[in-house]
Amino acid sequence: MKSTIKTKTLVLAVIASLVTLTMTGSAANAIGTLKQDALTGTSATVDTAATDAAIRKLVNGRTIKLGFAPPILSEAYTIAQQGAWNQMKDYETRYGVKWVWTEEAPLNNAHSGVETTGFIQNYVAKKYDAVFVCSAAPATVMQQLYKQGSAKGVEFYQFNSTEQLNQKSQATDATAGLSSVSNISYDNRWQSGALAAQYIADELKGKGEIIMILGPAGSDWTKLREQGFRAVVKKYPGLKIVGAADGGYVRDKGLTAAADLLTKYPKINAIYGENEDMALGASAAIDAARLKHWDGKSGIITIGADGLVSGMDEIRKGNLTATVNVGYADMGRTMIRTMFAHKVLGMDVAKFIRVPTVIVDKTNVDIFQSQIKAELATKVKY
Amino acid sequence: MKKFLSDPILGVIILLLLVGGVASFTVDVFFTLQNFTNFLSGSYFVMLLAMGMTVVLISGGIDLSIGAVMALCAGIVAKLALQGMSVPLVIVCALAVGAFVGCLNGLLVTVVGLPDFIATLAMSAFATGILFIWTKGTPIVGYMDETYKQIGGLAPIYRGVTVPMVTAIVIAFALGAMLKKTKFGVHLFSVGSNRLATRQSGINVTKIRILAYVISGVCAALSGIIMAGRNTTVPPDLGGGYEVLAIAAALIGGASLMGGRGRILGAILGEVVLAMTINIINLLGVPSSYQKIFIGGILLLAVLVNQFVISLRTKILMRSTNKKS
Amino acid sequence: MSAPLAFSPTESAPVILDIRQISKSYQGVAALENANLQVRKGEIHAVLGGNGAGKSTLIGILSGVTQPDSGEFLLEGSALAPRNPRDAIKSGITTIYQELSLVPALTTLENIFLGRELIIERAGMKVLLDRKKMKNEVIELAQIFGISKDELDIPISEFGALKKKVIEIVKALTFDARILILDEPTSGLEEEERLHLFDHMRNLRSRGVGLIWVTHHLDELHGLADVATIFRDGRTLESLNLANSTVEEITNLMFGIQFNEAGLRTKTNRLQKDDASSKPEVLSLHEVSRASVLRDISFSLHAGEIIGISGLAGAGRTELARVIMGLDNRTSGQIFLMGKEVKFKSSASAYKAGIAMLPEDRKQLGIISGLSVAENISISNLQSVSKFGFIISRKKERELATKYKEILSIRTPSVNQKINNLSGGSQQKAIVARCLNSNPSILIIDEPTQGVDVAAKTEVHELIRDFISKGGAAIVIASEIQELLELSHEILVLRNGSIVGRIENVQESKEKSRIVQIKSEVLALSAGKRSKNEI
Amino acid sequence: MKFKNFFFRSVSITGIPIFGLLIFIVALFQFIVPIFNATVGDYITNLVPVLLLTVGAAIVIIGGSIDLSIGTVCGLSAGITMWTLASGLPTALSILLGIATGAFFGLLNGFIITKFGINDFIATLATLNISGGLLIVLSQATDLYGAESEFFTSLVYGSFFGIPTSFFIAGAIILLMQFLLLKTILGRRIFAMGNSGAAANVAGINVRNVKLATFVLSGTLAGCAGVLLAARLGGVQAFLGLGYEFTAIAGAVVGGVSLAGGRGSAAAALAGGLFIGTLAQGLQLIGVEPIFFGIVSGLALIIGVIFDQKIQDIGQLRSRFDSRVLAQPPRKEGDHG
Repeated sequence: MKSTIKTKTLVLAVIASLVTLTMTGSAANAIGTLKQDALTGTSATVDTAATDAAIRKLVNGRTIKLGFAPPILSEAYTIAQQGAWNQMKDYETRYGVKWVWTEEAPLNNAHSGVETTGFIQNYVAKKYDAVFVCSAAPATVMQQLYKQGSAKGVEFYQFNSTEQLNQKSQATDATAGLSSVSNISYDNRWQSGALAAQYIADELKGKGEIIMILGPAGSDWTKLREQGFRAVVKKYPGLKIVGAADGGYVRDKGLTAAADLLTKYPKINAIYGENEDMALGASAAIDAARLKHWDGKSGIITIGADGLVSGMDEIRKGNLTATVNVGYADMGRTMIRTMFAHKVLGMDVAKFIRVPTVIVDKTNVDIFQSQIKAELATKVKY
Repeated sequence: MKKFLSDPILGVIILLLLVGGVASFTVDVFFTLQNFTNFLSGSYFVMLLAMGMTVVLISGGIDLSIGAVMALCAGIVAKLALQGMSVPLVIVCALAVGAFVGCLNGLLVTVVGLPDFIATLAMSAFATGILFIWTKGTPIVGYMDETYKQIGGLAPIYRGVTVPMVTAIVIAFALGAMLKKTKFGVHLFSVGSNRLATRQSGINVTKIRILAYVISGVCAALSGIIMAGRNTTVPPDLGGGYEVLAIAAALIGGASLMGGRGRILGAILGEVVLAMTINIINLLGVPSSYQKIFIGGILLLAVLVNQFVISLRTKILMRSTNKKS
Repeated sequence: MSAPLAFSPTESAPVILDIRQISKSYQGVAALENANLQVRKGEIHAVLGGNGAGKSTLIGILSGVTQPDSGEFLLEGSALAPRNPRDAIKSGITTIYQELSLVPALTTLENIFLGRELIIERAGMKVLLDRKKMKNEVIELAQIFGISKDELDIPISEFGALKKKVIEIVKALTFDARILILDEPTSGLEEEERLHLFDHMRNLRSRGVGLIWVTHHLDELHGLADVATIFRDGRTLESLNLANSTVEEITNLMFGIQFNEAGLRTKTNRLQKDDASSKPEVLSLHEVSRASVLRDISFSLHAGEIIGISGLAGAGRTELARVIMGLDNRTSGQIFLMGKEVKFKSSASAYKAGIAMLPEDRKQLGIISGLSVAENISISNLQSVSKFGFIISRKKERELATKYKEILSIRTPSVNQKINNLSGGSQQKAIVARCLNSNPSILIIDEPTQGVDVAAKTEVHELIRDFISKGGAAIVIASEIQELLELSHEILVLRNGSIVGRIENVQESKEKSRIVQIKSEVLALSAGKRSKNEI
Repeated sequence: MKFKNFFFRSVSITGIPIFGLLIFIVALFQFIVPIFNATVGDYITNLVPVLLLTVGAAIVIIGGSIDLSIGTVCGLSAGITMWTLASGLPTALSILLGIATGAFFGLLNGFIITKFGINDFIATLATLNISGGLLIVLSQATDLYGAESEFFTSLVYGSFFGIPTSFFIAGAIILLMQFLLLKTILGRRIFAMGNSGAAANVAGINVRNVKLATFVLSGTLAGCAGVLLAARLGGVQAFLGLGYEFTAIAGAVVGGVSLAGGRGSAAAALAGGLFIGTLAQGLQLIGVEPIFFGIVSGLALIIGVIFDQKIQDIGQLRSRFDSRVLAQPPRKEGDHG
């Protein structure tokens, strides 16, 4: 009796530290490939055998039904899903958790995202334990649904969503109106847009002309990344945003938009694409205009955001100068960890968990690409 | 004079001059070779779609599947290229698939007798579905090499000449000649204009209609091959919305949903107008939130100009006949 | 009729088409029962019979549109079973259908050669059209029918209904068919064009072509057709040599009832001229013009009066009707209705003002094909069958339709029947009913009896006279001068959009000589050879 | 025999066959996934706006035209309603404004098309872009959420005897449209116009006005759909409604509304819309992977329409008295002149 309480507290202690790790996002965590995952206990210092046994006892072979509802099927979400699966696999082997995983995604107009509401209602009807949601639908709508769902005992975890909850009350209390257990994401302003701008500023020594290829007007992601980007650019009187165009988050439109802007401003020093696809389109436009890519001293900097395998390849080739890696695999893992900590171990988790993001360029591409590749290499599937 | 006035593409020509004229005054760099090659290079693959669509429209049908078919064929190119198949073979396969889907459309519309709208809408759902199953949502990457760069027009084959450009021109002449100078062309118009009469004059209407869809399927395939090269990756949602763009281009170019009307040159110019509009928006730096409104306005302008030309024509014709008597 | 009596000794000629015991029935209803028919080489074989007698079914079978249940037919000794029109044409049986089967989008030339275009061989490839050769082949024939060289390159859609008909006939004549089926070829044709056609039919006959000629115009038969086969209720009655058989005999056979020629013709006398001008003026036009189609049209119409409009194709007859109805707007001039000037924005306001129109092209502009007979009748005046002014009462509608069904003897199993299932005559009567139901003071009737059998024709004429005798006024447009003579008090002749002649007191002219005189006068005026009575 | 005839007559009524098919798949899904019935309330609530759009589309199609703008117009109406509501206008007024927005765009479409006689497809494609664009601008300019109005949310989330309010509202509107199409003078004129515009024109129908009316009706319905959508979502996003037009048109056509014009009814459109919506819902519950969804739904669409057509043909052939019809070549769907 006593011992069990002891082990429990011990376990809690361990996990608490880990979850805080996750939330603050240490390097170790960021490079969370299979072997280095802390919860799986291959730590040199701590022996977690006892913990594992205790958790296994607590789990007691139960099945947890998880729903996964991204706004659209795309590489980013596939990586996130794989990360989640890998984490689930770990837990299965260590604690004997059994999993049911169902993905629901609309095949079109990801930007209105109303379809997701239907998916969620179905997860609730099917009495799932927890659902991971990312939707472009009005935040108020989603929060409403989470409230109704939670009342029926389903836990909701938002991922990769903006922190704008579109609630008046949020002005006074940041987390007010968040009806999901937690919001596992990153700050699109300061962890994405701003980083990109900062990188450009540093490379260009604070002097130069920039054009922006934006996502579809009206999307929250677009809005926020642009905010962050502009905010940093303001700090450098030498930097100037000369033009902007809509690239609709797709490569071809990005190419066309960049090509148009390049004819008008052939002298620019940097292109910011709000996602990697558009940035790569822009990079193609640079080639087409027979202009020079950035070589560290001269040429045009092209920077995107996402952190996809394809993007990193282009960084190696020098077609893409840099990208903001938001660590989708890590996001996936964190989703599972957080859910497990809260749902199974009954821990309290932060309302806003920010996964670490990082600028990836030639200098550090190996680290992060190998990480993603490792995650994708596991043939784990649920 | 009469002939020129009755030509359906007169309207789009005027529109082109109108838009282009305004642009060249407002934007300094607009009227440069560089800029034109730019926005044209971005529109060749839509031109191909629009040409195929025009053929179907002339035959009295409509093909909502071409966007998805384009994406599907791009996917095929990517997948086969990854498996190391030689370029010509890849292209042949893509074209075959395009033709096949077109044929399927034709059969559904003629033999099964489904409304063309529904049949092709369903077909586009199929094509997209297949692409999704292949890609599982993750774009197909890593098939690009110099050849595909050239196919996509990212690298010229000689000076400013690119593969998409050549393809578009060749197809334009081929289809144009087909419509004007061949038996099949006449029969296409005939089927679109009065199906029963055409059947009565002993023409195999079903065959003609199916062929129309096959042609648009092949055009979609061509455009898909180019797209694969141009886009350098093939995401599952590649084709979204291009069919509507193609229809718009064709209609601006003087085609009619009632069938029996349409010009290949018209379709091309129609697409040029649309591409030009986006180009101008970007050059003017119109906030992207206003783009859609802008495009809507241009579409309206397009049809209004067309209408104006028609009324003008009838007026002039009337006068000329009045003078005669 | 002006056709010279030219007989060829056809009895001796060999049979090229031999139809044996052909039967066809739909859902148990027999449309054709053991039909027999022999067409000899170089024979004009008239096929007669009321609507629904089985003529169209026979044509359908011969032209490969439908297949017979039993029986067979031999073309020059060899049995034939065309699966589709293509087969039929290939094997030498060509059909000119009653309704226009031209393609609006194509040019005259393309239409004429549709389905059998001439191809140039270029570099071993046979793909390119040989327009020059096609032109050369057809131009002579075309010019006989008044189609100019450049008209060959103009899309059909630019021509009026009559011109289209001519083009279609030219098209048919360019086929080298062994059997040519003409289904109501003269319907809506000008007197002159009619004669042209007849000449061409003779010419075809002398070339040894067998012609099957389906017609309602019994008066055209004599002097042209050699043999006539009469259909009734799907059966073929005996074929008779027209050299020795009268119109009466034929009509009796067709309808199994007594029709005397007077019954067909001389009803006109019931109308007296004097009651026209004494009555008030209901409609008058003052120098009404529409750019390029109508010029300075002025006339006035009195209650109880019928004005007939004659003229060649494109003379502006239908255009005049459309302008009065407000379907096309006029460029100048005024229209007065009951003395008040009117400017109709659409035909709706014309109907409200009490003008109704019976259009020329029944299939395209007359019937609303998807709707039932009842719905077709009520459509122009839905108020008449409505509750609270906006809800339609099916009951009222049915009663109304049944009423007209009785009065006009519209032949249909039920007024809820879709109108396109009715015979041409009944359709026409239904449209008349539609017009009457809008209780108009003026009727505008364009080609009242196009494609309608003799019995129906007289009935339609009756309806019009009836309407007049009740104080209405009417404008009748017709290509058959005969019809105008039977109906109208006054005939206006149009040419190139202006009135070139007026013939008054038409009704007083009973004796044949006068009638013939009027005919030739009208012909001359409309052809523009002579400009007597010019205003 | 009597029953047989009755059967063939009834299946020849537009919408009946697809309604039968609908009942069949409902039973099927209920059998496969027992919780299906529990979800009906939810998914139909989500479907209601699309159903209204479907009926609107049907009206225009019956009149012989097509309206592509309904989707985005619906979105814009939702936006306007939200905006006015959030900026403190009385609920009733902002609802009216939302509906008025739809009506206005309908009027605009109708005006452009009838006044200048330009192609409906491209005209409405233009207004699709314009209305969609306006919503984007609106969503950029102001926050489209945070309206506190009990009455407004009760439009959707309220309920009488356990049935959501929106059902009653939509039901009433659709019923009204059904009545308008089948029982009123305007409805009759719409059918006549759809069957043969030229003939209707000669027969004394002011075709221009009737066409205008059809577009105003579909616009207004899009407005109502927008209001309900806003009430359901409680917040409006750019791109809302984009793509609904195709769902709506497809629904109408599956229901048996002929794109050639002159055939169909509001009820038929409703059946078609429900069929497509139910199908999607069922497939989701069964757990069809999203990547297979496109294929399955495409297949279902085709089967649905074929089923509708074939059974109607049979019904019509059997319940016809006049044999002459059969001599005429069968008229295929989608035959434009």
